[in-house]
Amino acid sequence: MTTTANRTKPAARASGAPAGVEPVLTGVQTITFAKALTLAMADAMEADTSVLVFGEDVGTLGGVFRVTDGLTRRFGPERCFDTPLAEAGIVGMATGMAMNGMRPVVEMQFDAFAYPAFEQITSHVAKMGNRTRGLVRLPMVIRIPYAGGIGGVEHHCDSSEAYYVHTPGLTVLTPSTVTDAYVMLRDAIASPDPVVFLEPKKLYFTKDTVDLDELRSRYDADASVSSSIGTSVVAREGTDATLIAYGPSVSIALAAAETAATEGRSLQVIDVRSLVPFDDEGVCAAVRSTGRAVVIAEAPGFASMAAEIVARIQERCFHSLAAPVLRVTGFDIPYPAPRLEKYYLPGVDRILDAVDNLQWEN
Amino acid sequence: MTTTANRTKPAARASGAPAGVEPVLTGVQTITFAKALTLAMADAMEADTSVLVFGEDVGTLGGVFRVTDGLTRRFGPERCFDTPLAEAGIVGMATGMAMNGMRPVVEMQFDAFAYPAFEQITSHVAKMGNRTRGLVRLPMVIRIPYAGGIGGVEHHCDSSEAYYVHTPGLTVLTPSTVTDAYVMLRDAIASPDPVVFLEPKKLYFTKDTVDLDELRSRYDADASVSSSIGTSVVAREGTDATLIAYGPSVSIALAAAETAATEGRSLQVIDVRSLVPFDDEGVCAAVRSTGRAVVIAEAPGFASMAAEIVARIQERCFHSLAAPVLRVTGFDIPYPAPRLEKYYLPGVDRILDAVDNLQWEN
Amino acid sequence: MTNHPEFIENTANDGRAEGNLLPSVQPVQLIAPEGTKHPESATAGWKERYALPSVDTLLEGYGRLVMGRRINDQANALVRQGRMAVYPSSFGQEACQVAADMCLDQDDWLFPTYRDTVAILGRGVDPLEAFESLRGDWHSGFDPKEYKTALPATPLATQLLHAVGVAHAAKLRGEDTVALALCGDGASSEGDFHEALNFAAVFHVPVVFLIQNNQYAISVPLRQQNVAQSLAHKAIGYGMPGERVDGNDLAALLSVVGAAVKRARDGGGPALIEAHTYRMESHTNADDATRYRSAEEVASWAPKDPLLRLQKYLHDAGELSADDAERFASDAEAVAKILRDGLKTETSPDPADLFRYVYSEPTPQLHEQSRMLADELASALAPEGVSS
Amino acid sequence: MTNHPEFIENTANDGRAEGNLLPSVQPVQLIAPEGTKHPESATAGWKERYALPSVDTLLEGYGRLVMGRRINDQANALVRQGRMAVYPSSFGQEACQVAADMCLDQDDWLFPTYRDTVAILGRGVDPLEAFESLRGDWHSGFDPKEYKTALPATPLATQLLHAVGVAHAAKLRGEDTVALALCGDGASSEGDFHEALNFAAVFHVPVVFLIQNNQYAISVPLRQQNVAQSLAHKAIGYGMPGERVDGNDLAALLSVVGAAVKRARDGGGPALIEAHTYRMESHTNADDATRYRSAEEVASWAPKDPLLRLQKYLHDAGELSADDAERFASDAEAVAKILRDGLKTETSPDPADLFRYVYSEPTPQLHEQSRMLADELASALAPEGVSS
Ligand SMILES: Cc1ncc(C[n+]2csc(CCOP(=O)(O)OP(=O)(O)O)c2C)c(N)n1
Ligand SMILES: Cc1ncc(C[n+]2csc(CCOP(=O)(O)OP(=O)(O)O)c2C)c(N)n1
Ligand SMILES: [Mg+2]
Ligand SMILES: [Mg+2]
Repeated sequence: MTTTANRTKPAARASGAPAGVEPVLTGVQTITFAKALTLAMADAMEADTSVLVFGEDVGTLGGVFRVTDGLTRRFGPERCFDTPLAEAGIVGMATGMAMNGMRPVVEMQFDAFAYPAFEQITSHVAKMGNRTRGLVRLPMVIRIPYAGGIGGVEHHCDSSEAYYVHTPGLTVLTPSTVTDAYVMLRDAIASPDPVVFLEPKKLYFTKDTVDLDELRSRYDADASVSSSIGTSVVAREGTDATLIAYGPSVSIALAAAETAATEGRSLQVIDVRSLVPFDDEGVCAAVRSTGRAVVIAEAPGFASMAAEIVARIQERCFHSLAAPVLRVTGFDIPYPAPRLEKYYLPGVDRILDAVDNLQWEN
Repeated sequence: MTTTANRTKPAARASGAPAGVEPVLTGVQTITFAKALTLAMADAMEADTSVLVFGEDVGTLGGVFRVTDGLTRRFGPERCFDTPLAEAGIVGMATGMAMNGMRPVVEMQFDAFAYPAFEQITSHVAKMGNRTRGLVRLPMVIRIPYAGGIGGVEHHCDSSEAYYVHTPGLTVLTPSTVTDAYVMLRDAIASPDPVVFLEPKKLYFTKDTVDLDELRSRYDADASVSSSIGTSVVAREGTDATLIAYGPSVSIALAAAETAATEGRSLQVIDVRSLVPFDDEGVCAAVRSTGRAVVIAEAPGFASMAAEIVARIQERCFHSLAAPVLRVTGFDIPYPAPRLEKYYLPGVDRILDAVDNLQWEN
Repeated sequence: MTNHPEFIENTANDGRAEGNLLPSVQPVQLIAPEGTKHPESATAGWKERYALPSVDTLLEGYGRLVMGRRINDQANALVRQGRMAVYPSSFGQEACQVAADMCLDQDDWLFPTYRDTVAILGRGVDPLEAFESLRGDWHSGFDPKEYKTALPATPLATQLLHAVGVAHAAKLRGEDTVALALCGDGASSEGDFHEALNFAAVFHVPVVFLIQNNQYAISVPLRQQNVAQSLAHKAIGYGMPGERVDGNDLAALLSVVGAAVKRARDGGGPALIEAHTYRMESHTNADDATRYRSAEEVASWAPKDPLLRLQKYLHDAGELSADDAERFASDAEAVAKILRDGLKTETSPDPADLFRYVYSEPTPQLHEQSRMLADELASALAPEGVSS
Repeated sequence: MTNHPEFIENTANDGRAEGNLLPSVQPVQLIAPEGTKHPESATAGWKERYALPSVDTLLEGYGRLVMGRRINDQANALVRQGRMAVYPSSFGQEACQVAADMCLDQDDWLFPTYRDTVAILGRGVDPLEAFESLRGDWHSGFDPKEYKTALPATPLATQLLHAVGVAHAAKLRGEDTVALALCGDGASSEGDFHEALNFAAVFHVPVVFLIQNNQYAISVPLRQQNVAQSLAHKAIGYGMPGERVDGNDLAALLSVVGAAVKRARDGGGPALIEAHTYRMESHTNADDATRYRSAEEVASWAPKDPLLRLQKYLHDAGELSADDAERFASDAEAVAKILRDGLKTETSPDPADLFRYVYSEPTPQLHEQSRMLADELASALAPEGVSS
């Protein structure tokens, strides 16, 4: 489907927009994952003037991945702007702004470049609500492009989710579809709590066709809508075993399930998407329904989100399990150089090998 | 046993020491955990002039926990010195020193105050050996007093091990006995790889009687001794179930085993002590011998070291397990204020409750 | 709008355009340690515009110093009696905190550190609320938004960035809020200090950074922390004015900090002020300052005491009436009594609170953990042998 | 030993003791863009001691500029041909890197960034080893210790602290090693920049910090990064001298950087130098600079080109023989050919390397994972249906 049909539709909200501002997209559109994120920010900024976007190169350039493209042109340099090059500065300033009535959405340029902000994130952002007994909540979003699969050089491909999910007080989300990119980022911005929003880099330029009006109507309605936060989704139905994945690994899990189907094995795929809070109920129900599970994640496996999922499942579903819960994760090594990443990344074969190892004979 | 008997013994190595320098302790001595650490550094500095100690308040003051007490007096302000107040600075400078022939041992004053150094630790210290294909190894130790149980205020009681164990390239050690304090710190300093050395604060002033000459002989011998790195120890024998703990939780696990014994249950206690590399063999052998396991750790449980241990055990020992592996960990909340910490810390009762839940009827 | 108007007149004639961002050649002092005004010997090179505050202002300040001293004394006593876990004393440094409070309006924001209890009470915070964290019941006891006073920051220099954010938000909304952030000499070495000053300068936001240079970061003396001529010299590297001031001279502090706050409020942007003072007591009660500094050094600072100095000045000027003195003392005693009585009362923090505030709504996991703890506590209370 | 000897003579008469730490009033320039020496109009206020280097030195420098330009051109071509994943070009900035190399002895250490490939090759690093990381085979290809050249740093400003550590270690051993650390204008905003300068100053170690201010951090122009008069003005806040220099004038760079290196080697401590230059191309091949800067702006920098400037100067002075010019060109072409040929060759990085170097000895876990991958690869190679 092309977008031509909708191009002519008058974009009501864009009337009177300053020169150079693109008309607001409406209706059914084929858009990239990146564009869905842009739209989520734009719509949130439109709806609430306290929403601000800032970070390195997010203004004039529109971000190195163009995720903030057009926001400065549309909302002006006071609402979407570049900062000096200092990540603790960005997160620390955002913290102060959130203390004082704003809803900042900040971008860390790449996963490993959020590390300078670690103290601000861990000791302040995560703790503020708790230490003030809820008197100061920090409605802020820290967007982090993460993970690999793009042939990036070192420090540009870390799967850093474990650091955040282990830190109480942070909500940690990671969408894997174009729709979720929009919905979950809006939910993140709407959340009264700080959200670390992890964007799988390799998905930025994937596309899907979505009905924007329908997506928006969730947020335009005054009734409080149920948030995606804390919920997992069944990305594919299946009965023999459950693949549990999130972010960049969901598409690999789906591909594995597709291949398995041709071999006569029915694999269910769960997209965790909300790492914290974790959907124990949904994930456990899925695993109980099949009795076998493989957890898939790109990050090194040791003391990771995948380890947590394994631990939880075996604690909660022990007697439903026909086999140990296995993991297919990144190795416990630094992310490899571009020409070696293919050996590192969980792939279809490795997942199917793990499925084969789920002790089908026993 | 008191130390009086040895006080008069001539301290050979201290002859000619500058004024104010204490005589070197030898023979059998009752010393604190903190003192064992001091002795380990002093002995390493004596043996190798490239060993340096620096950090905040480690010189004149001897550290806020007095762990470096006397090192500046004995080795001079070029070998043990105070730095400006900047943790990334400390770790970053140590990195450069290690690149250029030194073996720095740096102190972070408290767990949460290592966070400003997170980027240096994660993106450089951990990765240098790998990124240079082993051409540049960083023989450095980052000492971090960690965990709670001392009635400390916020930011002074974090159990931060998960951040380090998840980062490939770091060796992560945590002693729980006076002997291990000495042995493991010497092993850490001797290691060609960077070590994050986690010191349970609440153990600093616990005491034990040790034969220093014997401990030292391990390191004086020219034969290469087997390192404590990568090895766990059986802290108590037992047959009914295995308690797996490390650092500050070992003594609680031992106390729980003691109580359980009076109730007729024989609990084995494993002190992991080397978090990375992890002793799969030792831990799995222990669990297989009892068929039941509880993992105990002070840190929030979510995506933690404890989660990893649970995941590994169920992956490797699934068919030896009579029950799910359970965890007794800190809650998924920021470390509490002093007067609430007793509710947070894993205690004997909570451990025994978990043991009771190991499905003894099934 | 220029970057730095009036604040910078009459600096030493440095012949360079940017020299006006450098601090005065000597720390600004308006009342000498002896309580005398403008000692001839030290005025050279000062910025002319720092005028002595009015007598009323000085009297108010004096009252606040009396209060501050009493708070420090009382808190120390409570620690000795075991009623409080820890207290970082600011005995000897009270003038900086008092000046910070007096130069701010109610709608301005203060960002204190762990050492700034006097400033926090000076903002109107209920004394017992302010002491709740020191007593160990919770991490904080007051509402930062109600008092426009952030919780005292422990991770050093981190709060400076929050001050920039608060000021930036206010500026974007067109409010004329000023944020004043306190930090120590040691904290100036942290990366966050640098990033905060730079962000404040680049976004031209109304923040006043006030360094209480008390010569030590725990045991580390300033010369091992920094070898610049002064900490105020850092300002020029951010394109903002820097100033140094006698931190034990409340009059000078009020004048210098007041000018910076006014300038910030008028759209002049941020400024950096270094106040020279001294921590007369140990870092906290857990510290032993005799390990790293001599009794002589400490004694040499006693005659520079901010409270005695202003007392002498006001007394000599005939402005401190017996009535005023008595009122100040009894006001201070009233607060001390609140602290004594309050900290005598047994409190029992609710363990269920552990799970209540981590998120706006507790997660399912926290609900589960909360229930587990509640069950544990219930069964611990249940009579032996009876389990629910 | 004083903190800052000779380096600081003849600064603008600022009337303040510390003013000698401030940079010259104008960036130091010895050869004007037109290739002429010492333009009368711009010399005022310069530090007199910056003398024009010898003709031999300038000739060597010119040769290195030719080499640097050729490397940039060749690398860009290789990226266009898909032989290399990414190249951060330093076209237009070569003089800074050449000066860094020329001012260091073999035993000194260089700390480059991702943009400093020219400087890395100038240290004698084998061209293919230097390009291994850009090609994506491994994170690095050369031995930092052999060339006393750190791997190019990606996390901004972090390498400045490593430079301090290397220099500190050398100083403790009594060696006279100097470390020179490069960084960009953007990197100066990071906390690590601040901590590195302060550590260097406090420990008084021989480090020269050389900022290549190319006016942009990717798309962010300097004025949104910093509003100080210059980045060199930051030096005074650390108690070290700062200097600014025309970064496209190799003669000035050699003089200023050379003086700082000599001073550091002689025990004078660290210094900060800001070189004004311009990145003529996009940030990397993945960037599109037209999104954030105008063609006019870029064009305005073309006449200031460092290579053409020195060529013109040497030519006009009759010092650039046809022989020399030809030798420089063919030397440069030889390196370009090594790159072309080398990057044409297919390499196949060994997957087992992934596990080999993480620790000195692979952990049991890594052995296990390595075996798993080996098995996987073996079975992928095994004929269909046959499993081992
Ligand atoms: C990031 C960080 N590192 C270390 C500490 C531990 N610490 C607490 S106070 C202190 C000294 C601070 O000195 P200074 O900034 O001069 O303030 P002062 O205590 O003198 O008021 C240190 C090292 C901390 N709180 N935060
Ligand atoms: C800590 C960190 N944050 C962000 C980045 C992403 N990044 C790479 S280069 C760059 C701009 C650097 O600008 P500057 O320091 O001026 O150097 P230049 O590229 O102009 O040579 C950015 C933001 C990074 N590499 N490291
Ligand atoms: Mg101090
Ligand atoms: Mg730049």
